This record gives sequence, structure tokens and C-alpha cells, in this order.
Amino acid sequence: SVETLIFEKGAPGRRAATMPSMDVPVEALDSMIPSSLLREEPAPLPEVSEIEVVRHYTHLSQRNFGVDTGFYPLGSCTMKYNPKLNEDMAALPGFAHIHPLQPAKTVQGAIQLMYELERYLAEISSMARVTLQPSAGAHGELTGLMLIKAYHQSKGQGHRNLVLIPDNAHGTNPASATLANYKAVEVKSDDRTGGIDMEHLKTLLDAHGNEVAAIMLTNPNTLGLFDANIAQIGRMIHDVGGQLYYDGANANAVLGITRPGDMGFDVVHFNLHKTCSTPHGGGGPGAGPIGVKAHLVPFLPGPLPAKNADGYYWEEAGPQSIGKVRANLGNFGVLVRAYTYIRFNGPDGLRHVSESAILNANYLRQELSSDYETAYPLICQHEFVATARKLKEEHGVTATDIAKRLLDYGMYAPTIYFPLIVPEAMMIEPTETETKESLDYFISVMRQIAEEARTNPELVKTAPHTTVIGRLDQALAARKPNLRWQPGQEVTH
Amino acid sequence: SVETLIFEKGAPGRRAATMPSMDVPVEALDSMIPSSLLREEPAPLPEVSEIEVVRHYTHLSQRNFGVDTGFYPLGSCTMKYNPKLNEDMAALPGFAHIHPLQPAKTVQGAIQLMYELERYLAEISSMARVTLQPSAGAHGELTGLMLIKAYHQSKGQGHRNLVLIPDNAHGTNPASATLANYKAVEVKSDDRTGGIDMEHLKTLLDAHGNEVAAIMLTNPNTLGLFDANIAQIGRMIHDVGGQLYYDGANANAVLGITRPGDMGFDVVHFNLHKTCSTPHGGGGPGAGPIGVKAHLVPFLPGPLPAKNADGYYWEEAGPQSIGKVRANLGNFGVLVRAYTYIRFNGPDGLRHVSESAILNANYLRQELSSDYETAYPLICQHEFVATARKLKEEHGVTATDIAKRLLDYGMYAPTIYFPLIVPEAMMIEPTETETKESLDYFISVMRQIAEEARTNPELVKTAPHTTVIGRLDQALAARKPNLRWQPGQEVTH
Amino acid sequence: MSYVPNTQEEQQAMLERLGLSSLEDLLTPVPAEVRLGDALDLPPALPEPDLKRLMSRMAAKNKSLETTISFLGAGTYDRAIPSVVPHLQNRSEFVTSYTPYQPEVSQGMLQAIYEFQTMVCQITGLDIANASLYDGSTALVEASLMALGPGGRGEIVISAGVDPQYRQVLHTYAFARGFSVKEIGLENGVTSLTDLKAAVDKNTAAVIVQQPNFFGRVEDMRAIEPIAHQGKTLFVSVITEPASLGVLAPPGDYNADIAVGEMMSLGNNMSYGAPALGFMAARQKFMRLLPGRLVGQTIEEGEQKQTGYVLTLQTREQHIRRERATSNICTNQSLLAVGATIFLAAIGKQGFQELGQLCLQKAHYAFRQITAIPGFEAAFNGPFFDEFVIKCPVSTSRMEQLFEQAGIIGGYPLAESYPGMDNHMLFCVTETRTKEDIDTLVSVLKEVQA
Amino acid sequence: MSYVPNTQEEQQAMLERLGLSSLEDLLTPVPAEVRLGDALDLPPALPEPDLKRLMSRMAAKNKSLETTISFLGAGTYDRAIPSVVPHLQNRSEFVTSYTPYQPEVSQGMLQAIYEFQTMVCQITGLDIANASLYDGSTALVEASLMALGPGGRGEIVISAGVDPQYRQVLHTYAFARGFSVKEIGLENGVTSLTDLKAAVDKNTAAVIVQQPNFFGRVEDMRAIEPIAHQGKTLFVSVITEPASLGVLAPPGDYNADIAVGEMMSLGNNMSYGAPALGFMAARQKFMRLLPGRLVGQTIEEGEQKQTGYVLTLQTREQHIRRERATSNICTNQSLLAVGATIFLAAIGKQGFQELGQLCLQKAHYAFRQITAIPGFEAAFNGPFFDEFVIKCPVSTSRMEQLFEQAGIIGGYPLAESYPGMDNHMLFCVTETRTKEDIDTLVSVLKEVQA
Repeated sequence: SVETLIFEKGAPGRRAATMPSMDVPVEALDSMIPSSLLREEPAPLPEVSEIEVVRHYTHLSQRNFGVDTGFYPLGSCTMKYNPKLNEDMAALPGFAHIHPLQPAKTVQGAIQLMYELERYLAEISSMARVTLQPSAGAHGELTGLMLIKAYHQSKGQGHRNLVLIPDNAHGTNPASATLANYKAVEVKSDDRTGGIDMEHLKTLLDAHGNEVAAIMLTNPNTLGLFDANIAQIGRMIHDVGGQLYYDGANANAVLGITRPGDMGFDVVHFNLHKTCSTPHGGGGPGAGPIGVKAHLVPFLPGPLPAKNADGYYWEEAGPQSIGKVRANLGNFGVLVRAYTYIRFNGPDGLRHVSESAILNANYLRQELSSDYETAYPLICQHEFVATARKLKEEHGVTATDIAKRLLDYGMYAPTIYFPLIVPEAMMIEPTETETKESLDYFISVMRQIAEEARTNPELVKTAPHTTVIGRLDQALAARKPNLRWQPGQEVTH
Repeated sequence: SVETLIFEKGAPGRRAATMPSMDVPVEALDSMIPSSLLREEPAPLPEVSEIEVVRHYTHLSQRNFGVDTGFYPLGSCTMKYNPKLNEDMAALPGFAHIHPLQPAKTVQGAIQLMYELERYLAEISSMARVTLQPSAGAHGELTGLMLIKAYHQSKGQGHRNLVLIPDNAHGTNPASATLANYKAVEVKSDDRTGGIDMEHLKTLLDAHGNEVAAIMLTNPNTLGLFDANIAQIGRMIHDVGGQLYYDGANANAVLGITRPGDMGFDVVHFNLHKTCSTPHGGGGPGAGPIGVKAHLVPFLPGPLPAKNADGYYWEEAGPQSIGKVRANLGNFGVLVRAYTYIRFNGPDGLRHVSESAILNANYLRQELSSDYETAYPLICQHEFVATARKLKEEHGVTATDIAKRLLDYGMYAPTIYFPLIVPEAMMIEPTETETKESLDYFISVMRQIAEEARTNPELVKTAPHTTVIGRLDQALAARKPNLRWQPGQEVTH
Repeated sequence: MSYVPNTQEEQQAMLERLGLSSLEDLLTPVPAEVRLGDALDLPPALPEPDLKRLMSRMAAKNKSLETTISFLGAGTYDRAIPSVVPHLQNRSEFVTSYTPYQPEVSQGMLQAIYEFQTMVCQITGLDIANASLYDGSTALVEASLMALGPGGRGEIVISAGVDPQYRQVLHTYAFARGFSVKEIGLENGVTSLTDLKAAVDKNTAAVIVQQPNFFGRVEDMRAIEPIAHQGKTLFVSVITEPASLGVLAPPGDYNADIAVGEMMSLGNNMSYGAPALGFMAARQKFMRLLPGRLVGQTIEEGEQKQTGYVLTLQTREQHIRRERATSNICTNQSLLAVGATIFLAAIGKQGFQELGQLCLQKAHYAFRQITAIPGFEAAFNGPFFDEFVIKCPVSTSRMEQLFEQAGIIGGYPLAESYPGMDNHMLFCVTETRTKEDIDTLVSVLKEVQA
Repeated sequence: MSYVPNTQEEQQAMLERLGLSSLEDLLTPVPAEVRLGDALDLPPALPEPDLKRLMSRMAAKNKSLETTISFLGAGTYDRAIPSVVPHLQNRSEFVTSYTPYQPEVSQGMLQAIYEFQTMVCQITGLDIANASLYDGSTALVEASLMALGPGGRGEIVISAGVDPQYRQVLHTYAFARGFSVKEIGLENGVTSLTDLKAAVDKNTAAVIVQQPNFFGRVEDMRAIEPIAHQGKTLFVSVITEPASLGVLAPPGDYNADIAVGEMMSLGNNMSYGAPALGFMAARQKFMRLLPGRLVGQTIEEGEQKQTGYVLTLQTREQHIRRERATSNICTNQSLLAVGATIFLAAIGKQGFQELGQLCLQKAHYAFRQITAIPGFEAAFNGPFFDEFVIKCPVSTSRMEQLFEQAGIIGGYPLAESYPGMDNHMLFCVTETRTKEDIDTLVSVLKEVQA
């Protein structure tokens, strides 16, 4: 079943939405704008009626999987339940219909919310201040590195040009380092613990300590393992004059249990769309606030929310600020949802979130271990990495095949082939909002798939079978990219 | 794929929504209510978490067909597009969150809307006044008959106890007559025109004219045919002292073209959920306002919206009123949607609605006629009745089979086996909101099904094949009714 | 402004297929003598944005109880609706669907209604329930018609404690259908057992009592039941405030035959009082007499034998039975039933208890505070749920002025429905009222100068 | 208050499977020295109804532009959003879905983004577009980074007519990445062609001009283009008010290489300015240099060969290319792109033209009315779209006081971003402002005493 493109629907002259009436006297167009600057041909947008718009996008939605339809055992992305309450709060007219340049007097509630959210996030991460500007995690990373750069320059340490990044890090880490004009240097993982290889770190610091601007870590790391050496790592980096950056992608494991600031980190980003339950929206919007220790505060982008006897206001950044990292004030609509989430849970609730996420992950790890070797057979935190290495070697069934077969059973797939250091990796994060029944179903399906791999590998290798479409030709898509519809285009190729 | 019942989900102690906090001093329960009147066991409602509630009802919605998902070629029920604008207007806090007993001063907008809607409906139907109280068409019918009864009694004609009803009328007509303590008398249809058999009517009136309280008609009738004798029928009924009741189910054919009042009717009901685009909601809510000619106004239920120099208010009913037919003031949420629809369309738009509905129906009638005989080969109005008589005789394929097979093609089924006077009837009403493409697709599918019936009747007789479930055992459901879940119940039987 | 998708060109092409040249040609079956000459005299069409502005202004002329403190109840209750409810209830596959006559593509709605029927049974303690009725008042009428049956007994005995509007509706139907109604007076705000005893006789088809009654008073249903049941009379319980069932004994426990009432407040907006959600639950033996739609569980005809849901026992209904049907109901309140189902699933077993307790405790706190103010007296002495009647030191119209000045909406004046109860107001306090709200009311009352 | 479904009993049972006795046992990998001793110092949990009340009160402290007349633009535009847009955009299968890495169960989102990419091309007149970027300002940065490439030219030339916030962001990135930025001054409110000519040299990677510019003035892009293109410099057009494309020549027509900007106003709420919807369109030859996600059409591997959609050219992206990626963007603005797609489908070809014309005509009406008031002068002379700068007879802070008293929100004071422009205000009039609104503004201005 295919849903044709909106461009293939409708007929000339059809329309859906009506425009406001033209209630002012009308002047000739070219009396206002020189003809040479006027549009010659109308944009060839669709010409469809309202019922066609409604059915088309309703059908598209029905061809899409979401948290509301099923389980996402997806590592490092914390696909938890997105409360409807959050959506309703963000839709309140006083939040949804305000302009970023309104006088402060007319947006006291909005500034108050951002003021308080900043303080909540600072408390959760043990940081001095937080900027809510960054739009997503990667944006936060880059902002954090900019702050570190500005800090080093202020100390006459502008030459520091290395950023240490573990070999199991998210791809955004090295990419962000490059964008901030740093050189990314890989730090090896310890085969046994999954944490930083302390020897390798020491070697690197001994050789290049004076060039190190920062280390970027997530803890628990992408293996779902908490690096017990974290305090020691912090001391080592600080000793050579470097800064510690905390990638908050895995913060769902630490709420109320441990705080990046207490671990020794100087900068931390949050992924509010992971940790604080705001929806992923099929890839965004997110929000990536960053918190910093006191010594980095002068460099924060401005403005920051502030409060005095007259009420809330925006305080412009000081002279050392790196400047704005985006227009306006941050992804407010997302921030309202995160604020709602924090107030709903309270301190005990947030801790219960992390404990429950950890329990669910360990439960899956334990129950799956007979069929899927865990990369590191240790108590994990909110996620763990299993490998399909054996099934591949023995039956030719890959992590991709298993992922695709899961779709047939009404679930999404784990993150696969990441982290890069684990062959046929399947990174599994159940989150705290899944029921035991849901986890048990996942376990039974994973066992079933292992059995299928052993007895009928072709079934798995050709999966999915029950989805609206089968595996797609990715190579063709990349070789002959078709990125937009053109009139007369029937099918791609 | 089965979705288990909500009762089969969850676990003891689980919960979704949270209650407001108990912020007043708490007293012992039995100090307030005698123990004998207290509930002993809590109601055994589900114990489920929020994610379970969300997934369960999301899944149920996905197992349901609606106008937003596809075409309903459904006669006499006008399943047209339900504008999202209507929904938004009904959800405005000033409409959605008001109490029916608020002082008039605090609900001026609500009374104004009902005041104006009453006048719009009166204009559309050519009636003197309208009551917005009835909850649905059938409720409107009964209310109308009550008015007629009160009117006759006021004239010393309380003995009139017959209501004439054509043999092709909706089932609600005779049922309403019975409820109003009338005897329903069937009037035959004319084989040639589909309208009232004038001879039979004359015979009935000659014999029982003095006993006739009313005749109930819809025009166009359930065959989709406009009865050209309507003015004459009106005169005949009035001549014997009877009243004319207009069943508004088919009003989508007459907007701005002809009006029940001008045709001679004394009472008319509207189905706002048909004619005025308010959604059917899987079977309700609807709204069934009735309009009446001036001589019936004193009998209307009260209160009625009124206006004076101080603003809008509710005017109590007079001494001849039949009294209220429901609590409060009418299905306000539905009325807001209908008001929105009328204001959006305006007088020209409403006429265009009916003309387009008629065009779409005739287009289908014409294009289907080679495979499906039309009961009456005449220009129809908003709907028509085709018959599968031939396919049944020659291939054993019934109207039911065709209906079920349509489901496989992503469309709903026509109304079947109604009206009762047409064998293997399929009553088809496309409405004005379907595109030509949608009609052409329906035509091609109906032709395809006819072809299937001829070449592979089994395929049609065992349809549907692509739905989430196949044909269900209706006989079993009625023989051993299972109307509720019970603990421990695994499956029905 | 139009939702008609086809353009003039497309319509012309379709007309050509019909051998016609204009839309006018399709109207030939409508004789000239009944044709409308002019355009309808209605306001001109408005584009969506202009119409939104007009409607928003009209809505803004109403004082929304989302932002106004109100103590109105009297049959319609302000309720805290969890966010999940509208999000799910308003899924367009529910909203825009037709009556589920084709079960293969309507399993979602059918299953939701089956769950609704079950939940109605769970909270009322009765055996079976239907798929909904228009509202509480017409549900009461339907129960009366069931009790009256075809011929036989001809009188309904009803307590004056039943919502006055419901009684008005019953009288309307009694006029049309031809049966009689006898009202039983109240003593200390509850049904007079003496009068009731005297009223019930062989002609009595049903005894109808509301619990809690219109004054919020808890009736002694266990004492009423044997009186009602004397001589095979049916005992019908009316419930307008379903939150009470979280605390009070349900109809099943006090041996009611039928329970009817209003469940709109469970998950649906007040919406100026309607669309509402009438319900009916009954003992098993009345199954084939129930009015309205019923959803039943069954299995697939084919080999798979999957469990599924269908509209069943349709032979009772008007579209099959026609003039022999005992009810003419057709369209009902399905979407509101879905709302109530989601609401009850969301608050669940524990939440439903808490809901009742919150209403009870908050109302009693308000009652204690108000009756402590000099000049404000409790009208009755005895148990109540979340509503109570206060005799005020000044007229209710004066009270309403004071509430208006304070920007709140107070209680409901009773004199119109209960002659003689001048200065009496019915106050309702549900879970949506905070202590702060109640204290605001109390401070307004304290300012009243007798 | 918790969204954790499993009860304590269930968690205990799971712990037992793990051979553990408490949740605490799972935290052993976290060393004591970094463990948090106390509970977090956050406000206590609130149940949903209490939290809703708190949030509603906080929201009520903001003046919503749904009910307040405003003439603010300056990069964020109030737009009439058809009701269909949020109803469809907010379908939970879109809202709660992940990045569509598994195309077989994500065709809906993928196809919607493919349609978005196409529509961006249709309105900009360029060949290709990506799946969205954070906002207009970061889209401008991404275009700059594309132009700068790996090594090579090192300077971006940007008009002072580009949104001041966008330029601030560019400067921030220039600091971090290490490139230089040269700003070109304005003459009569538009980019100085003389200065631009003088500024572009072999080190210029891109010339960036906003159309219409921050003052609403229409730049002569046809005159700028040859200057920008001298010596293979890229010409980047910035568009913050996409409604202008209904009337003005699109970037493709004036030979821009890249167009970036902000499309939040197409179907998405203002939401205090964000989440926004950065877009990027470009000529075909830049395909493999585009940052961010791209959706491509392809076919099934199996026999059916159905058409489908996938994320493609992922080897450009950070999760594959890591430190060699040219952008680090990962999460983008998919859901807002879906909103814009539905918006553009709903208003369609004709509506998009009308939208531009409504903004243009209404703004010009307002301009004529305002400049007719003694003391209020047009700051510039020349074509503008839906924004214009007025020199007021009193200070802008005095103006803001007057607006506050009148209960409206006026224009945007320019002095902070453009030193020397004291008393200057930027007024915006979109299709959402009625003649009545404009006349209200005019009557407020008429009261101003110099």
C-alpha cells in the first residue's frame, strides 16, 4: 500500500484553507514593488481540498511508528513516554502565542519559567548556571566547547587544541570538536570495564597535557556502564589544565543519584527530549541546555533570565560572553514541557525515574543473555550493548536482520552497530516507562528471533514482512539521489 | 491482531492519572456517611499506567475507520467531511467550560449563538421558530409528534391517532409514532416514481381522514427521489386536518433549493450531524433541532433564547408548552459546530453544498448503472438506491457480500437492505465533500467487485480479507449475549 | 468558502457524463411551486480566520469555569479531566467514524463501547449496561418505559428529590405516551418514606429515587428498596453525580433493578450542559428489554476464531422493529462514552475512590466553614455527598449580585424549582475546588449584610 | 507522581530475577565519592491537576497574541494557522516518533519530510533542500560553513540588513571556527552596493543578504547578484519572512546559490520564538555538501519495488563521518517541518500568493495611515514587504508606555541593534491584522504628543 505524494493529488484550482479577508484598500502590486523584484510564476504548491489534506496526512501518520504505538528499545536516545500533560501545557495560549520580542512586562510568566528551569537544571547537574539557548544536544556540545575555548583564551591558553574523546563516544562529540576548531583525539576503552583505558589516558596526557583543551565523556557511557574512575579522570584532566565536558545523552541514568558537577565535570549538556520526556517529533525539536561551573559563567551566551524587585527580566551577557548561539531565547515550547515534567516528578520522582530505568535495563540484559551475549557482563545502568556476533558467525544473521525482524513484532529496533567498538552491536535502552509485560514481550520476541535465526535464518534475513513496505534500496538512494518531487515524475528511477 | 481489553492489562496498584491534592482537613468517612450507605468494595476498575492507557486507546483508534481515513458511500447518513475548524470552535474555553445554570449575564455569547442558530435554521427550513433541545433526529421526531399531539388536543382533536408513514421510511418514524402513542399506518410508494402512491394516500384519507394526526415524510425520500406531488400531498393532509412532519435526514439535498416550510410541512427536524457537518463520533452525539410553523410555536419546549435591551436571556415556555424533552438546553457542543458551519458557508455555500451533493450522487448512479441496476432510473437527489438483485440471482453474491468486499478496498460500505421495498438494496450517498478521484475510485472498485462476483464469487462471499478481523458471528452474539467483561473471562465462549 | 473539493471545471466534466449542461439541470425533479426563489437570508460566508475571530469574541462573552471559581452543580459537575482523555478521545478515527454497523472496520469503537458497558457495570454494581443514552433525563424516561412495558401498570412514582429537570422531562413523555406520574415529597431533604409507602400500589410500575438526591442528600436506599419492591414494582436509582459511586454504596448493593443517570462529567467537557452522557445499567434479566445500542463480544466466523465485537440484539431496535420498537433511539452518545471509558481507565480503581473522597471532604469542609458564618444555615440535617443547601440571610438574587461583584459564581437558587425555598441555595464542591477557592467563597459570604 | 508504570511489587520481582534485593543494589557501579547524599533540592512533586493550575496561572502572566493586537515582527511572524494544521501535525504517531532510521515503520514521517524538501524548493525556486535546521540563524551559519569549505577562502561578507541576531550568531561561530566576518552598511535602508562591491574579494567565501531585509525593505537582489558572484563567491539569500515569497521573486530567480532562513511561521506557533524551523535550499551542485538530514525517494529491495523514502547521503553526517563531518547537527526540527508541509498543502498554490498579497497590502495601508500622522515619518524611501521603519516623535520607551496603556503591543525599537536609530521603530503587519486593528494602532499614535 502506497500513499501517493501530496503533489500527485488534487486538481488545478482546488484549495483547502481560506485566507483572512482583504479588508484594506488594495493598491496595484507594481506600484509598491518594482516588477523586476516580483515573483513571475506562482510557487507550484499543491492544489488540494481540505478533505484531501486531512486524509493524506492522516494516512501518513498511520504509516509511522511512535512511542504511543509501541516500544522503542533504542539505546542512547531515551524514547520514554511523552506525557500528554506536557503537550497541553505547551499549548496554553500564554505560552504558545507569545513573541520573543514582547516587552518583559508582558511575558513575566515565560521568563519566570525559564528562570526557574535554569535553576532546576543547575541543581540536577550540580552546576552554577545554565543557558537554555542550545537547540539540541549537538548544539549544546558545540556551545560547551566554545565556552571552553573562550575560557582557555582568557587564561592565555588559546593554544590548547586537542579534545580527547573515547572510542565509544557519540559521533556528535568529534564532529562538534572539529566545528570548534579542535582536533579530536581518541581515547581507548578498557576491554574489561568498558570505561576509559586509564593507561592510555595517562600516556596521552603525559605526551600532550599542555595541548588538551578538554575531554568529552558521557557517564554512564554508551555501553551503559558507569566509569568508576571518573573522579580520578577529572583530577588528571584538571591537573593538566583541561576541562571536562559531560555529554548528557545518558542523563536518564543519574537523576538524583549522581551529578556531573559532583563527578568533576565543568560543562554539561542536557537532552531535554530524552531525559525530560519531551517528544522527539520524528527527529526534533529537541533542546540542549548547558550547565557550567562558576568559572565558565562569564562566557555564557546571553541574555540570561534574571529577577529583581520589579519582576523577571532578561539580563544581557557580559563582555566575555561568546555571544548568542541562536536567534531568540531557546526552544521555549520544549522547555515548557521539560519544566512541567520536573515539577510533576519532584526530586523523589526523578530519582525513581533513573532507578527504574536502570532496573528495566538490567532485567532485559539478564533475560536476554542466554541468546545474546552482552558486550560487558556487568551491572549496567540505563542501557546495555548486546551483540549478535554469534548469530552472524553461525547463521549469517546480522544485527540489522534482527532489528528488521523486530519490526514485524510491532516493536522498533535497537540502535545497531554502535558503539563502534562492539561487533554487531545492539544497544538497548528500555527506559523506565515500559511495563514489565512490555519488557517480557520484548524478551520473548528476541528469543523467538534467535530461534528463527537458528532454524529459519532466511525468515530473519528478509524481514520485515508485515510492515507497509519492505527493506528499501539504500544504495540506490545514495547513488542516484532523488531529494524532491518534480512534475511529471512517476517513480524514482 | 487482537487488542486485549483494558481490563486484561495492568497490575494491582498501577495507576495513570493523578488526583488533585487533598488540601482540606480530612474527617472520618463514617462520621459523614452512615456505614450502611458506604461502598464496601472499590469498583473493580482497571489498574493501568498512563503509557498503557495511551497505547491501548491509540491502538483502538487505529482499528477504526472514519471519514478522515476514507470514503463512506453511506445512504441517508450524510457522512461528509467534518471540518477541524468546527472542533476548534467547540473547544474554545468560553464554549467548552460553561455550566448550563450559569447566570445569563455570564453566558451572553452562548445564548447569542443559540439565538442566532435558531434563526438560521428557521430561515433554512422556512419555519417560524426552532427548538434546539432535541438530542438527535429520533428525539426530534418524537418531539415533533408531541407538538402535533398537543396542537390537536388544543383544537379538540385529541382523538386523532393515526400517523401515515411511507413504506420506504426510516425505522425511527414508526418507532417515534408508537412512542407518541400513535398508530403508524403505512402508505405505499408509487412503483414508477418512488414517491407516495397518490391513489393509496387518497384511499387512506377518504377512509380515515378524521383520524389522521400527521404524515411523516422525507423529501427527497429514502430512494433519493424528490416527490413532485409534495404540494398536493400537503394540501390533502391539511384538508383532512392533519399535520405534515418533515424528516430532515435528507436535508443535505435541499439547502437553498427548496424549504420544508415552503413545501407545506408544519414541523421539521434537522440532523445537524448530517447536514451541518458535525462529526458522528461513532454513533453520536448528534443534535436534532426542530422547526415549526407559527401555529405550533406555543407548544414548543422551553426555554427559548430571547433578546432584549439588556442582552440575551432564556425565555420560559408558555402555558401550552409540552414541557422540556431533555435536561438543560440542547447539545450545545454540537450546536457550536453547526453554527460555525453555517457561517463559514453562507447562503451561496450552502446551496453549493446541496447542488454538489446531488451532482456527485447522479455521477455515481450513472457510472454504476451498467453493473448495478438503479431501483428507479431517474435523476436522483443526494443519494440513490442500487440493487444487487441480479448478482445475487446469477452468482449468489449479496448486498452484504459487496459491502464487505468494499472494506477490502479501503472504503466503508453503503447502507444495505434499506429501504425495505428494494431487494438487495444498496443505498449510496457520496456527499458533496468527496473528490472526483474518490468517486472514480469507488466506481472502479464497484465494477471490479461486480467482475469478481461473476468470475470468482467466493472471493466476494468470504470478504473482507484485508481488515483486522473477518466476518463475525452475529448469531452467536445474539444467542449468547456477552455484553461485559468479567474477571477470569478468557474469551467469549 | 466551501468544503466542496471539486472545481467548476470538474463539475462541468461530470455533468457532461450525465448529458447535462448545468447544476440547475439536476434540480428538475423539484417543482417550481416549491422552489426557493431567492438566496437564503443568512449572513454572508466568512473565511476561516475571520470566523475564528468572530467566534472567539463570542466565546469570550462567556465566563469560562476554567478560570472562574464556581460552586454550581445541580446535575452538571465540573471535573478535573486528565490530559490523556481528550488526546485519545479526539483521535479522528473515533471522532469521524459512523455507527459501527460494519464491525470489521469498527473494532476500535466497538471495543471501547464494550469497555464502557463493563465499566458502567463495575461502578454501579449491576449486571449489564447499554452503549449510552442522550442524557440522564431521557435515560430516566427510558427506564420508566421499560418498567411500564407494553400495557400493564400505568404509573411511575418518583421522588421530588430527583433533579427537577428530569421530572419535567418525565412529565412531557407521560403526556405523549399516556402514563401517570406521582411525585413523593421530601422530609428533611430526603424522600418521605411514609409518603412513598402510601403511594406504591399495584399500578406502580417503578419507584424512582435519586442518590445522592438533587439537594446532595444521601438517601437511605436500603430503607427505600423494600418499599419500592413491594408488589414487583421496579426500583430505579438515578445518579447524576457519578463521583459519588467512589464512596457510596452502588445500586447493585442496595438491590436496585435499574440505574440510570448522567456520566458526562466523567471525562467530557461541561459544554453548557450538553452533549451529555445518559447511561443505563440493569440486572441481567432485563437484557432483552434494554433500549439503545448494545455491543457484544463474539468470535470470527472463519477459521481463526479471533475475538471481536459487534452491535448485537439489534432486533430490539427501531431500524429493525420499527413501530414495535420500545424505544426510538438511534444516534446516541458514543464519543462521550469513549471519553468516560478513557477517563475511568486513566483514574482507575484507586483514583475513582480518591475522586469520591476528595469531593466528599472538600464539600464538607466548605459546609463547615459556611454554616459557621452567622446568618447562613444548613437547610437540612443529615448526610450529603458534594452538594448541600444553605439558607442565606438575604435573597438569592442579592447573593448573585455579590458573587458577580466578587468575580465568582456561587450556588444555584432553589426557589424556582422548589416553591417556598426562598433564600435557599444549593452549593456544590467537587475535586476541582481548592481550599483557596472555598476560602474565597467563605470570605465573600462573610461580607453579606443581612 | 510518576510515569513509571511498574509497582514496587513488580520491581521487587524483577530484582529477584537479577539476584538483587533492592534498587540500591543496582547503583553499586557508582562510587560513593560521586554519589549524591541528599535528595535533589527541587520543589516537591505536584499532581497533574495542581500542576495545571500552577502552569495556567504562569501562562496567564503572559499577554497572548491570540487576544492582544501586536505589530511585532523582526524575524518572528504572527500567522493565521488553519485548524487542519495542528490537528494533523499533532497526530501522536508523528509527535512521539523517533528519527526515521528504520524506514519500514517510518514511511509517514519520511514522506512528509520529502514533501517538505520539495515545497522548500517550490517556494524558493532552488533545486534541493534539506530536512530542516535549528533556526534561521544557525542555517545561515551552516551556509557560511558550506561556503568556507575545508580551508580556502576565509571571510564571510554579510549585509547589515541581515537580522542582527543572525549576525551575532555568525560572529559567535566565527570566533569558534576561526573565520572572519565583514559587515556591509546600509543606505536608505538597503545594502550599500558601493560598499559591497568594495568588500568582495578573493578571500570572500560568501555574500549574504536578507530579502526582505530586517527593516522590511526589498533589496535589489538582481543588482547584488553579479557583485556577489564576482570571483566565484557564493551568493546566499536569507529569508525570515517566508510569506514574502508569495509576492517577491524567489532566490532561484535571482540566481542565489543557497537560500536559508526561517519557516517557523508557516504553520507553527510562535511559542516565544522557538522551537523554530531553519531551512536550507541550494542549487543541485551543492547536494553532497548540504548539512543535516536528507530524505530521498527509492524503491523496495524485494520484488514488489514499491516506492519508498529513506534518510540518505548519511555518510555526510556526524554519526558516520564523526570528526570529518562538516556539521554536527543531529536532532533537527522535523515536527515543525511537518507543520510547515501541512500548512503549505492547506493554503496551496493560490493561498500562498494571497498570503503574500495580504501582508503586502495591509502593511502598506498601515504605512500610509501612520506616515500621514504629523510627527511620524518613514525612515526610508523605497519598496518594502510587510515591515517598515517609522521615526517617532518621542522616544521608543515612551511609545512602549503608550502601547501598554492602550493594551496593544506596538513595534520593535531599533536603537539597541542599530546605534543611532533612536526613536525608530520597526512595525510589522501580517495577514493576521485586520483593518480594525491597524486603525486602533493609528488612533493610539494620533494621541502621541511630541
